Amino acid sequence: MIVDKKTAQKMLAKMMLIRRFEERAAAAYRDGHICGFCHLYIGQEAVVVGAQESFKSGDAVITSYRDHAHMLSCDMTPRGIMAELFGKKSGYSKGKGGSMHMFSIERGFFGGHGIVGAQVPLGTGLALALKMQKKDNIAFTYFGDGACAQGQVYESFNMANLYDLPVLYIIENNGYAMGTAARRHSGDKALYERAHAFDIESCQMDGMDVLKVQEVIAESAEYVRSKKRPFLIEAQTYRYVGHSVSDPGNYMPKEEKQQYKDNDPIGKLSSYMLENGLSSEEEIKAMDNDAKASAKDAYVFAENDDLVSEDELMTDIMEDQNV
Amino acid sequence: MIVDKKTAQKMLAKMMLIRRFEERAAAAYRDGHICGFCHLYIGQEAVVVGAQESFKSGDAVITSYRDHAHMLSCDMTPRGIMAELFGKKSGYSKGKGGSMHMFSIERGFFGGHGIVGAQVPLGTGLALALKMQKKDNIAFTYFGDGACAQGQVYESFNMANLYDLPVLYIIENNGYAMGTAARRHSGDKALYERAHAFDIESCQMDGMDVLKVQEVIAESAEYVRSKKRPFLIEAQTYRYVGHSVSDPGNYMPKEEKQQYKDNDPIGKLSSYMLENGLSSEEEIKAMDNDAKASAKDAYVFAENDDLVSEDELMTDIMEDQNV
Amino acid sequence: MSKMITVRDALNEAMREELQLDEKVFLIGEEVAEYNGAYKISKGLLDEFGPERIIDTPISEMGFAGMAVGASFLGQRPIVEFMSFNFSMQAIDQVINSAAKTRYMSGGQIACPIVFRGPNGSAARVGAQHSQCYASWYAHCPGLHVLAPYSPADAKGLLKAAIRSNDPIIFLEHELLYGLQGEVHGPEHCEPFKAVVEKEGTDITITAFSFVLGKALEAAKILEEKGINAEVINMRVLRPFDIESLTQSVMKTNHLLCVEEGWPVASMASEQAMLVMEHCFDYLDAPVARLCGVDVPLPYAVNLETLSLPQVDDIVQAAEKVLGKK
Amino acid sequence: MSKMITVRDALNEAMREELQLDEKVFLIGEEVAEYNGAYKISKGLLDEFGPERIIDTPISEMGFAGMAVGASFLGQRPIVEFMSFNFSMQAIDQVINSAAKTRYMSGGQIACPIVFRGPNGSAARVGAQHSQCYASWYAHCPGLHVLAPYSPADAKGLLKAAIRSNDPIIFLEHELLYGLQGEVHGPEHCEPFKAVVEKEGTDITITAFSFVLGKALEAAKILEEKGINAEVINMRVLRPFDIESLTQSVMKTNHLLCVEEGWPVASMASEQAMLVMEHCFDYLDAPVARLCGVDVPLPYAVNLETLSLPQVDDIVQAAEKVLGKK
Ligand SMILES: Cc1ncc(C[n+]2csc(CCOP(=O)(O)OP(=O)(O)O)c2C)c(N)n1
Ligand SMILES: Cc1ncc(C[n+]2csc(CCOP(=O)(O)OP(=O)(O)O)c2C)c(N)n1
Ligand SMILES: [Mg+2]
Ligand SMILES: [Mg+2]
Repeated sequence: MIVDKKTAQKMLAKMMLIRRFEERAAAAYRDGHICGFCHLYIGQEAVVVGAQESFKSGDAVITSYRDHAHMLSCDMTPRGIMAELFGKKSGYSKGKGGSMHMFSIERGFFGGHGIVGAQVPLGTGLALALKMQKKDNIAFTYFGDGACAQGQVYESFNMANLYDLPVLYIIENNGYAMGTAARRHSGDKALYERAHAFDIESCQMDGMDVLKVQEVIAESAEYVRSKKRPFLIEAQTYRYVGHSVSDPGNYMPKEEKQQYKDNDPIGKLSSYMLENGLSSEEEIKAMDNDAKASAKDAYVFAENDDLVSEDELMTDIMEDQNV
Repeated sequence: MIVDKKTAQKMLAKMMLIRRFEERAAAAYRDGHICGFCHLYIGQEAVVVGAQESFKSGDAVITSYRDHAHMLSCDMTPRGIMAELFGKKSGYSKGKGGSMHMFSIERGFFGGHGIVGAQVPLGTGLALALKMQKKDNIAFTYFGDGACAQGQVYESFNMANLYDLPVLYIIENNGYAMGTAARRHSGDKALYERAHAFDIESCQMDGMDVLKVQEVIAESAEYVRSKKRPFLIEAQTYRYVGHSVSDPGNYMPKEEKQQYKDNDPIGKLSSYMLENGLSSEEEIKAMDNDAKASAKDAYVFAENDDLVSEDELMTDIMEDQNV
Repeated sequence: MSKMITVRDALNEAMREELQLDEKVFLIGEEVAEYNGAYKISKGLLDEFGPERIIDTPISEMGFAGMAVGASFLGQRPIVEFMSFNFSMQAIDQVINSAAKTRYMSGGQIACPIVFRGPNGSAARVGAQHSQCYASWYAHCPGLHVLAPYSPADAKGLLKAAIRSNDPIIFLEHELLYGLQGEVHGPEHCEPFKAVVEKEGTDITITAFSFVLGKALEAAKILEEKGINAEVINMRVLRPFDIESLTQSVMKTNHLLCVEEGWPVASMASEQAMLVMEHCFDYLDAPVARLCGVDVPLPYAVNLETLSLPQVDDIVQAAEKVLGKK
Repeated sequence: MSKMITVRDALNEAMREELQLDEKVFLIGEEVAEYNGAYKISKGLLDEFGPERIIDTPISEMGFAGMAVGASFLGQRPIVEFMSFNFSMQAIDQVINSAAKTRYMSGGQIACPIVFRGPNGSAARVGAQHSQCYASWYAHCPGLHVLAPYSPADAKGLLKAAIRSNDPIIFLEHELLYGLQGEVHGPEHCEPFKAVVEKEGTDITITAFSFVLGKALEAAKILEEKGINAEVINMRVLRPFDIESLTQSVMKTNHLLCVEEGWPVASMASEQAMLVMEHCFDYLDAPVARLCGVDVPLPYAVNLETLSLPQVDDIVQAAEKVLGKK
């Protein structure tokens, strides 16, 4: 596990940005600026941030509705994301999509999908396109432990194996699908083993330790890129908050939650950096202040942004309105 | 492998009946009496016939569209089945269902389903009902190698494991899904191993040897019945004919087909019985003549049967036409 | 009727009573047991009936819908909760091919006594993938009853009847109605599968179902003030469609406006235009009109969302237009 | 136009030409490659374009439909063959939620240039699970174009236009039309997404699409002998619906009969009744009538199957009834 100062700082800053952004989003929800669903990533930051180090230009990322962090990891702007959460015109989807439906072709982010599991065939298809286009790129396809109960996931594994597709499947096992603990929806066997049934190699990793994540994903992304074969990683992680902003998450035992919090990815990397002289207390504090400032800036921007024009109601449905 | 004379004769007779019935069905198709799809089981007889010995009153059987043999194995009448194939009123569905859609609650046969894979959740549900009704019964759920590419199969496995359902899954791996060889739709790993990913025990068996089948299924049915747990068997078998009557099956290599024919389940059991003094040549010949006679009788019966009355067009849609 | 309760509690009561009455009834779906339902419709049922009858599932819509249908073939009486009917698209092959068609395909031998229920249509700002109305899709298909309750009385009485029916039933609830208050009947009462005239009137018939019925009733009040006496029909039974209630009303008012939350093309509104053609064309004094959800995937932005769905004012204006007053 | 070919060959030619023109186009589905298609629509394409562009899939409709949609997000142009549109029910969540809605949900950023094609509706005696018509379901949903060709010229010209479109397209073929002969245009020609008047007439408009259009044309001949001059419109574009062609004709003939193979409730016929209400009600001399498939899961028995689907005589009689001659 070797990580240079720059990388460590970059990862810490991104994790802080995600954390502060999500906290702001929660506040904006309480303030009535955000409505409907709003799924926060607090506690899981190490997964996407560890992965982002393996992202190369031209790669594709796709995930579920719990997507703000993935967008930030693709360097999409906090302003654009927050404006979308507010349903405003500078949002990534002009306010038409909302929290669960944002995209950025420029940044390689292909959503944001509200139907559990649906992004898995889609991500497999992104990999198919990359293969057809003879690119040296791969498709990062994220999904939850709950999504592992979707049959389309196994249909995808089978095809990724048959067609040798460059897709990196990342299960974000945060222990719960809404209120259902993983063992109640998937039994006792580890999820990563399911890949083997379809001849796909896989492994499990501690998803709370960004340095570990970064290392494991670097290796597996390299495997996918060079071997042109699928690979699956199960990240064991945790969300400190409920499923969506409106869920109090009472089903999560206090001690369990505390265990994970004691293992907080941001705290852990901070300590590591301090211990190894990669940053001072002040630097870390300053980074966090930057994160807070960005999140606040996004909030203010979104608040002041306009609603999309009513003329836009019927645009963007189809390209050929009349052929 | 111990089998008494009576059982051996019963199994041989049933395999012969299936073979002769299917040959008659093919003839009836050529004669224009049967239309649409007609999927024959010729070559695969050992599977259902080996299984029938483990069937107990109150058990449930469900399968795909390749279902004539399964019905015969449930002791549904050749006449009723053939009449349905002809679309006549004495058919099991009064002619409304056709080849792919027949049922007999009395005989424990729950279809006959035309959508590949759909019978797997349905069969899992039969097992759920048997469990809820606290019966000592199990649900035999058959599906093809091609159906293993359906996500709903894995959704079912997962639930059968979670809920401890008494379901015996039987993959009839006849090497092809229509024109697609099993390795082209499912890769190199054996299909039975997929059960393990969902914590279900499983095994593979030679599906051309009825004595072996009978033994393996007896054991696994007993496991399901006593442990109240799912189990999966992959039967390796072969269809000598095309997918449906209209498919010439040119994709099946001659030598491959010949290999299986050399291993024909009827021939094999006949030889065994002769060698072990369980039947004489004449007895076996007579059994085959009986099978031919039954199949012919079914044909003649169906030919002479009436079409269902036109008044029946709008019956059997719903029970409560008006509540 | 006596008690005032919410639609949420009415649904809960209907299930509880039927679970008590018939041990073959069970409830299955995501989060229905330990979480008491994503929208708390099944609150307390796990405690009362235990995990064998109130069953949490993995996120496997096609699988658990098919499993429930299979159980119904053997005489069990499943209630399948889709957390949202949007997710029923994943299971729709099992709903149509396995549930709706099997009685017919078996020549009447196999019954499939099953209820598929859950919120349908829009909620508040949940975006395009969580807001579709499936009324016209399901109503299109023979072999099903399709119900869309509005009030607590509808919800309780129709759900009880649905659970007792030996046919597959699509039971379309609406998230924005769960909190609506109203009176309900006691444990014996089932509602007939018929429409209900919610407000009598003479000038124009307004039909609506589910959430937008409330808007139609509000609109009728405004129209009243404007001297227009609208008859408002709660089209809570979409299949088999209650043609008689529709035609009787149109024969009286000679005008029809169909209000619907879902998209316009090949909708329940379209169907009603055809039914009027078939049954009471000569009674029309003006063409049948529809006011449907706008033909667009539902946008998230508050202004666009509001524009996309039939609002009270839109209904008032549409009614006036039918009557040639605008 | 010059060559006489079958619909089967017309579809094949359309795909071949577009595969040649644009290397982003690929074909994916069950049995499309080595088997040359279950109905031989893709005959020879594997040989010409190789396994990277003509891709056999496992029986994983939801999976491969979703995979194709994903590939289209990155600029590939998939043609997805459903061996039958009945199996599209398994994939319908991906078709509607991922393909049809994404352009809108992304504020116009993500295009989904994809064609879903295959036989739709009845064939000969294939029973209820293999005979459903999905026209009105797909036409209901914004974000899609829905096409239903009849002739080889339709098939070729519309499929080429569909493949070139940057929108998701539902392309409903019909097994019983694959052998139909007719002339087709050369490789440059695309058909516009508009209806076609197949036979001009003055007394009544008969609209139909796909297989039953042939029956409508036959019926028109018989009507001609009876002194009734029917106009027959090939409603090959179901979304966006060609309202202009419909209304122009009805304004001329003042009578409308909608023929459709699918079930009646919330059908394309229902939609046309509503469109007439909206656009040319005053021109009607009689109520719009529909002749649809009977409201029943399609039976296998030959006598019942025949009764279930619109036949030539039924059309003749229905037209006469509209005209008050029966
Ligand atoms: C097909 C489908 N079924 C149900 C839902 C409702 N739902 C949204 S998120 C969710 C839980 C998903 O859990 P998981 O995959 O573990 O992801 P996490 O939320 O933990 O990130 C459910 C049931 C849905 N959106 N789509
Ligand atoms: C969902 C679905 N997709 C496609 C088909 C068309 N189809 C019918 S049978 C079949 C092959 C099935 O192969 P397998 O499961 O191996 O069973 P077998 O025919 O060999 O008994 C296909 C593709 C279908 N009926 N249902
Ligand atoms: Mg989770
Ligand atoms: Mg097979």
